[in-house]
Amino acid sequence: MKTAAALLVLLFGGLLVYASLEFPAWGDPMAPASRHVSPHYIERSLAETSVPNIVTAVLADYRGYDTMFETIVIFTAGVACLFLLRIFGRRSSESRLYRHLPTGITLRISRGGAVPLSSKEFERIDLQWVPYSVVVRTTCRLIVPFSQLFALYVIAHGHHSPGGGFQGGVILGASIILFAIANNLRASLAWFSEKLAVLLCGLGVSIYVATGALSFLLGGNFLDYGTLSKPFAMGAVAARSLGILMVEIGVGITVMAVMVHLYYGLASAGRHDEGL
Amino acid sequence: MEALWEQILTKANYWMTIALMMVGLYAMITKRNLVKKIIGMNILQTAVILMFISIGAKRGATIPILKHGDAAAAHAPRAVDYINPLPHVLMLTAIVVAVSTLGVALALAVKIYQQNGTLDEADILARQVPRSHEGGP
Amino acid sequence: MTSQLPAFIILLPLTAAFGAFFAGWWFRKAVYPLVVGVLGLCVLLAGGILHAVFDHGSLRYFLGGWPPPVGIELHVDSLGAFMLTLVSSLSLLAAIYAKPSVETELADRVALFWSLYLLLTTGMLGILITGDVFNLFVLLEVASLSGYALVGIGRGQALLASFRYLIIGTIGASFYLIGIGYLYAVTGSLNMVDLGRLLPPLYGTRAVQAAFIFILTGFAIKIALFPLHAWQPDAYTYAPSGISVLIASAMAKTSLYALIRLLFAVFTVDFITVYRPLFNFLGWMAALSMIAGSIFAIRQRNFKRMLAYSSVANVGYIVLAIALVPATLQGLAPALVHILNHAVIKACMFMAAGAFIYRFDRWDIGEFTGLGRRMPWTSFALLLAILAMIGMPPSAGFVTKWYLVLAIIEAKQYPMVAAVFFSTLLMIVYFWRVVEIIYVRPERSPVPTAVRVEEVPLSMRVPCVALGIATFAIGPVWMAGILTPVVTAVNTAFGLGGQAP
Amino acid sequence: MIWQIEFVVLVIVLICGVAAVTVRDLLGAAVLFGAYSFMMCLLWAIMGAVDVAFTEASVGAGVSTVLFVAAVFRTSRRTKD
Amino acid sequence: MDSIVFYSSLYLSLLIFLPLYRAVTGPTVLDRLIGVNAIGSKTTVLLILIGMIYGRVEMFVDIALAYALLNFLAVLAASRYFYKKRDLAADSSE
Amino acid sequence: MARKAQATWDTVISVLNAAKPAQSLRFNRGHLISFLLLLALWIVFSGRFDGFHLAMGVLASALVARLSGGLIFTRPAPKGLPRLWGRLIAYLPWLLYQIFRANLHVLYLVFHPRMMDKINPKIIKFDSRLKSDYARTLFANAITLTPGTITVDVTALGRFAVHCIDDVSGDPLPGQMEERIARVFEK
Amino acid sequence: MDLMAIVLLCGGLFFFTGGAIGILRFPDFYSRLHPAGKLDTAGQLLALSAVALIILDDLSREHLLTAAKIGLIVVFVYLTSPTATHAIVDAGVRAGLRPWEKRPAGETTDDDLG
Amino acid sequence: MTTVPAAVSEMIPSLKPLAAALCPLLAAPAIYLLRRRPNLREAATLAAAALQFLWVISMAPDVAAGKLLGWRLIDIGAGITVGLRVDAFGLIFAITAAFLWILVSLYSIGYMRALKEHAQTRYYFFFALAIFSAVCIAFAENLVTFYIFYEALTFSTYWLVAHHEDAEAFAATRKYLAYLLLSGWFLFAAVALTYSLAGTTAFRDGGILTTAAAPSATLQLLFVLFALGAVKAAWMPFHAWLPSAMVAPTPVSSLLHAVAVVKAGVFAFVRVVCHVFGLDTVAALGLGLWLGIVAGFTMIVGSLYAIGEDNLKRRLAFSTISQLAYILFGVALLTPHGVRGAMIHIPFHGFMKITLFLCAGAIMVVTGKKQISQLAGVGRQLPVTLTAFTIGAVGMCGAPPVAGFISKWFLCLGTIEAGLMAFLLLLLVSSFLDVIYFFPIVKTAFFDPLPATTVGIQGTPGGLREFENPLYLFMVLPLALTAFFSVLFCFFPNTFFLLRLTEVAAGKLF
Repeated sequence: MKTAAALLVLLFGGLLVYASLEFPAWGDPMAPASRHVSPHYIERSLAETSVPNIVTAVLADYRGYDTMFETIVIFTAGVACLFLLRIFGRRSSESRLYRHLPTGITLRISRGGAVPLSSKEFERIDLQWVPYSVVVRTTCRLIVPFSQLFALYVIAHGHHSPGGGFQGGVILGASIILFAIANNLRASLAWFSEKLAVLLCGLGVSIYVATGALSFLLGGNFLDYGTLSKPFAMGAVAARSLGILMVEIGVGITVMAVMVHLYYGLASAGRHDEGL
Repeated sequence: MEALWEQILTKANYWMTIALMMVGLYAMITKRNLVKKIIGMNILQTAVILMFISIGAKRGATIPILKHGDAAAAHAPRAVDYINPLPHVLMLTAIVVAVSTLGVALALAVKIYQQNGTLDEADILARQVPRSHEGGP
Repeated sequence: MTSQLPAFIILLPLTAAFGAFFAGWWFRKAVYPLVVGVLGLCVLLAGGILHAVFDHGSLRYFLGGWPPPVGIELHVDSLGAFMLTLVSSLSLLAAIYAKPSVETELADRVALFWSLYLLLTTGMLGILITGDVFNLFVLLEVASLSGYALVGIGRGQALLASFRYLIIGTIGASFYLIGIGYLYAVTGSLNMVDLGRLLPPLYGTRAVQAAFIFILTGFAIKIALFPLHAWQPDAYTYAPSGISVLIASAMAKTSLYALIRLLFAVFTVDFITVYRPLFNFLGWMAALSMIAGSIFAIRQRNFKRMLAYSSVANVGYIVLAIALVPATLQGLAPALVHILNHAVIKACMFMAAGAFIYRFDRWDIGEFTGLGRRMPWTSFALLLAILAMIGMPPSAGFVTKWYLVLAIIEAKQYPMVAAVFFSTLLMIVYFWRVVEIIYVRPERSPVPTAVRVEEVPLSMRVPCVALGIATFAIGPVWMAGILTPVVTAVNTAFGLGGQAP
Repeated sequence: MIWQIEFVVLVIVLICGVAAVTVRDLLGAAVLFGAYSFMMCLLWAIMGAVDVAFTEASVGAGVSTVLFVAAVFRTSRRTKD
Repeated sequence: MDSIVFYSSLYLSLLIFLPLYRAVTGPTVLDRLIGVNAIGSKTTVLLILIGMIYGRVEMFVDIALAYALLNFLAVLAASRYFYKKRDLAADSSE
Repeated sequence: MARKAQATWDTVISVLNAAKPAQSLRFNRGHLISFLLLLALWIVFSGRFDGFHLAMGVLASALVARLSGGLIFTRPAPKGLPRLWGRLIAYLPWLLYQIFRANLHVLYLVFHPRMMDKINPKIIKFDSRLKSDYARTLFANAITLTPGTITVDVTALGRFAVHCIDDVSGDPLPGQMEERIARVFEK
Repeated sequence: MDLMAIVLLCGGLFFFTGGAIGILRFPDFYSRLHPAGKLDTAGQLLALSAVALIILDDLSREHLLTAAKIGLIVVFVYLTSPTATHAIVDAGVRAGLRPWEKRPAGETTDDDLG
Repeated sequence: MTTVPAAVSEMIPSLKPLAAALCPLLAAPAIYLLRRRPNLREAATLAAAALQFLWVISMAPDVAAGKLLGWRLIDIGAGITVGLRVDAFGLIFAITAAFLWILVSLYSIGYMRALKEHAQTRYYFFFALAIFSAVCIAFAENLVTFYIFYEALTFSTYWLVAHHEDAEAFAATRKYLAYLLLSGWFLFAAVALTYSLAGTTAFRDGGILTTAAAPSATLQLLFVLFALGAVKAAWMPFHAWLPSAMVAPTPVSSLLHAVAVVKAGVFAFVRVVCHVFGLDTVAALGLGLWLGIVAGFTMIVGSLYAIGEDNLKRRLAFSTISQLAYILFGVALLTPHGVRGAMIHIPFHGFMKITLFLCAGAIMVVTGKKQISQLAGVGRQLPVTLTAFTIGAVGMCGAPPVAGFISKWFLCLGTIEAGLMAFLLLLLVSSFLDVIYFFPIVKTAFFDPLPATTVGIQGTPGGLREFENPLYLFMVLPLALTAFFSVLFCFFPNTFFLLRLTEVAAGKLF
């Protein structure tokens, strides 16, 4: 088995080597890949979309269709994770644990027992609940808003600097995951609920598709942001830039929601009770 | 000999890429642990991405974000000055696809562990055999 | 309006997927009507596209208004339009069929199921009309990912099956991506038409050869050609019934379509003529696949697994037909014929298998006794499909054999006739066993005095029987030449059919 | 100009990759895979693919590792290979 | 100045091998974690230095920041594992 | 170890303040301060001062302030924040000095040929009188950054466990550092 | 200015070297955290300041902002690095890893350079 | 053959063949719908049979005048159609099948009800389908159509062979399917190869393949493929399926395995030799001799097998194998009389052999005896049946007052025409062997004393039991009729235009 696999892999590598021997040398500016389509992007993107970051321009406009489906791949992953992992309806365990917030005392409520008086004062915790060190938690309290702002900045400035909806979305998601790790999954769920995540999952993609479909209504082809110039009263080039921004926001929302969702699902094995 | 060295040096990227691809593929095929397979899968995917980025590399060029400012606005950007952006775009998409696949794969692995209590493919198959005789799927 | 059709047929199921997803959380009852309605509309749109393609030639749609090498285009040629109709119809039928089993087995995640189902359909439809090689990869992943999830929710070892499907599928996709990378490295383009134009001077280069091999291998994994089929039987066996139907009939065919498209639109037939031995090798692999698939199928007791192995064999038929293309005047006709026929036949069979499981939880062929009386409609449909599969005239399978054998004889590859022959023979062996048990074997367990008819719900029965009848109806349809214009158009589009052997 | 750095990083990447698939502990593998992604990100930054590097930094190094750890947490660290 | 930056970054990249040794050999996961964390801190600087070499620091700063953030996240996640599962022994079989 | 005490479920004692963000919809001072802070941060990030980007900055800051402003200030922000920051900044140089010393110390250890003789790791414990989370965090991080010591654990009651690399490192704790931090926060 | 930057850069590299060697040399996980947590952080501080200085050589609004961003990174690092160190050490304690002690009393992790 | 009018090559469009073919096809659903009303069900069968025969026979005058009637169903394109066309040779087969269907249906009523068989609806249903396939085979315009219905025949008879649903039946059906589907595949390959060589598959009097079309090795290979495809003709050594298939109910054995299925096989042979290759081509390729040798071998060896067989139906099956070889033999001679003999032997053998089978079935139903050795004295119990049996047996041997004489006569003429005296000798030896295995049966039945222990129907020994129960009448009447016809054909060979049709058919060939 192993030797067969090794042979197979060697064959594969051999084929790759065979083909690579005739490749243009690394970094050759005259390589065909650099001469055929890409000059158009480099030389015209600023004029056509007014986006200095060529990658963003190509990603969201010239090849916007790819990116739309990339977002849909992410969305699919989110739905798939929900579909496969999520255990709907909670089986109430033998006993539930509540922590009294002001004192930090933990109560064990056996099955059938009354829920503590005010749910605001009590926090339901996990069986395996471990108090996180105050240091980490406090640091994360500072870092989470900071990184969220940073993420929004990344989304908003995808035109001018590296980044864009996807990266920003991941960082946004990471900030919520950070919160969940620094505290626990229940606190995180109370803050950023599953339903919200689900809503945002679909919302982001819908924004993307709607932006593209808007150009239908305005008489253009799908994803032709240039047509947005009519309702927004701006030039076609600026309209493209705006379209790219809208699309990036959609991507960011989806990516954030899906990342959070994946984390919730994986860390709790679909039960959404106890996290990492 | 010269030519060989030249081949090796000018295409070091490709050779490393190939090595990585082989590592990833080997892991995917031979490793029995599901998470190991997933890691192998990711290595393979990243290696492919690396290959694409290497294709797009351009000597003497800068990152594909146009310099803005007074001087740059005056003349149109020239293709030789900037790295080919297209592979970057494609690979952004490929990374996203990779992470999505990763998410689904991990979800499956977690589910499999819940069902079988092990992540070892051979063990799972071993316990599947007696079951297949007594009842349907 | 016609010009916007290609975008619509993608957008429709896509938005419906979001719709189903949202509706699952807030308005559950709307999900199923939405799905069926949208898929029905898709079928209509596909018909419209087919019509438009035959009226005006292939449709090209520039997304974002960017002309092709720069932007992405949708390119619907006659083959694509034909496949669109096929896939959307199968998707609709499978959706109708899947309803009862989904509602009983996956009660708490119905909406998610349908959402993924629509995403799968979207991915497949997208593959059929895209004109960009990288876009094809992305769409392939959309379809695959939703496919993995849908397979994984099945019973038994579905999860492991899905996992293997995922791993091997990812290898396939990565191979394809490597192939694209090589093509891109030597041409700098990703558009299919553009590549077809740029490639001819580069045929001798190693990168193109390697690209060809990688793309071929990648798709061989996706379509489960013999040595690379390891993921397929488990995935087909354990997937939920509706999904087995869709994946086995439509998904495999979509990958085949993509392979055909890449071979003949990107590499073009000239490349193939240059590398004829490679194609002969492919033909031998296909022959191996036909025979090995059938031999494996004989050993199975699980009906769905048997069907899965039978698919391996049947894919061999199609690949053989593709491999023969450069040598015959018929061009893609045999491949096309079998793509349609096998899709219909296999869909019907998986539907019947699913019905047996749904009603009686019987999956072992040995336990099928008495089903012919208990489930007369479903069994009848299965019987028709089996007869069609083993090529009883005038069914669909007969037409396949006819075209295929003619092509083989024309190509003078007589050993292939023996391979086809042997494979069909094995097919008879394992399929006839089923007929015998269903219809003529007496029921083993306490013999019922009056056999109660216990059919599956109407929504499962109707698609199954419809497809069963279709397996026989398609034969005359092919023979009457109703679909000949499609074949001719496809051959013309790819510049095939003109080469003398 | 900076191919020397690139070469060094390539070697590191390779080491990380091999280590990630050979180490007999899934958590360790996840951590090493994180390192692999870090190095990949660096490599792409060196090649001028800033957007890709950014994505890899956020996805590969961050979220992927977390997802791996979460999955390993919910399953088992033990592995036979 | 450019050459100084270049050689510094080359030196830094070579320096990565040391924590890499720790990350690869272990012996415990936490040792690996330390190694990876150290690699991460070097890489942050390295990214900025590469930005210097390209002359476009402003583009690389964002990456470095995101990098630092996510490195922190990864380390936290991995260490959080041991809060709930105390099976450090699992990897002594190594 | 301190862990044992924590492991018993019946009396889990931990940080008193919940990490839950404020749930009130009212826009309070904490939010406003967060917003302004974040806006300032945005400007540093963005580096663009045209209307469009600034508007986006305002939007983004408002969003984040609304969403997670409650994380920075769990209750309406305490009065006298500017003064607190002033003291904090005044404290930093001293901290930096300490950090520098710490680094030199560790460097000395690292390069010392007979390192093993020099070091003598041990864990010491002491109680701190600091009360607020920020103060304790700052103290703990400061300990971690300063000579030869790493905070291992901080309990809810303010008991610090510190790992010291050698004999001398742990001696000055809590000592002067706690004094200074207490002066920053608790006036 | 340049000279200062170079000095800072070299200092940063020196600290980094120390950190890297320390990680290798120290006997156990707890003591390894000392160089990892402190020296690397200091190295980052110095090296990043050096870069900021080099940028500020050519003083413009953009460069000022970039320098400010680098400052932000430094601040960020100084927030996270000790926290990360703390998290790791905490994890070690909870996982039951016993610190290396000078008196050889049943250590298990004493297998490194020394 | 001066009496034959000038060949009318043009096909006259006519719906008659279609109508004739549709009778059983439409009867099938009717049978299924009437499954709860057995009387009506069987009435439907009979009605369809009668109607079909009328349609078929109504075409005879036209065809006998040398016309071709036909109807194209669909065009596959590139020169391939699925269509029906009636020529003289096809009509001979069709008349035989259609007429015998009436009688066998009658017989089935008695047989099935007497034995209280299960699944009678299925039986009638697939019987109708089998007849439909057989008639379509007879009327097939080209090889593709032929092949389509050839396969359909296999599948529809499958259910009849598997009727008993026991282990023996399944073993038999597996063998049956294995042989026939396999051969179907060879036929398919042969059809495809023919198409690619000749560009058409339509049957034509002079043949569609010429020696110029392909190397003679290819053509010989093609002929071998066709021969393998016609395993339905049960030529040795590919005959084993036929005796096994005798597990089917007797009416099935009688009609299908004496008439429809096996005759479809030999029909295929004749078609291939006469209308695909053409006699000239076959002669040029030297295939006639080989075919003759195979046929002669089958004749002799089949008879020898029959001698050793004790089971009555199986002995009849081997007899069938041997007799079918006569037809092949006749074709192999490639002479006018040989071919005519072959063609006329198809209906004549059908009538005679069906008589024998029906008798065997009747004996089994009435006395429960299946082995020849048990038949002692049965002739006295069932005089009519055994008389009919004797007539059939005499015909098989080729003795004068029965139809077999006519065909044998033609065959002998053919051998003389061809100048192959060895073959003449072969024929005579074979006839002698026929006598050897048929005579003992007649002797045992009539002249051996009834064993004392024998218990007749309803416990009463001896006597003319066959008229006691009205159900038996359903059985006796058809076999009496077929016996009668067998004799009639000897004196009036042109009944149902049969002789005339062979004349027309052969006339066009030479």
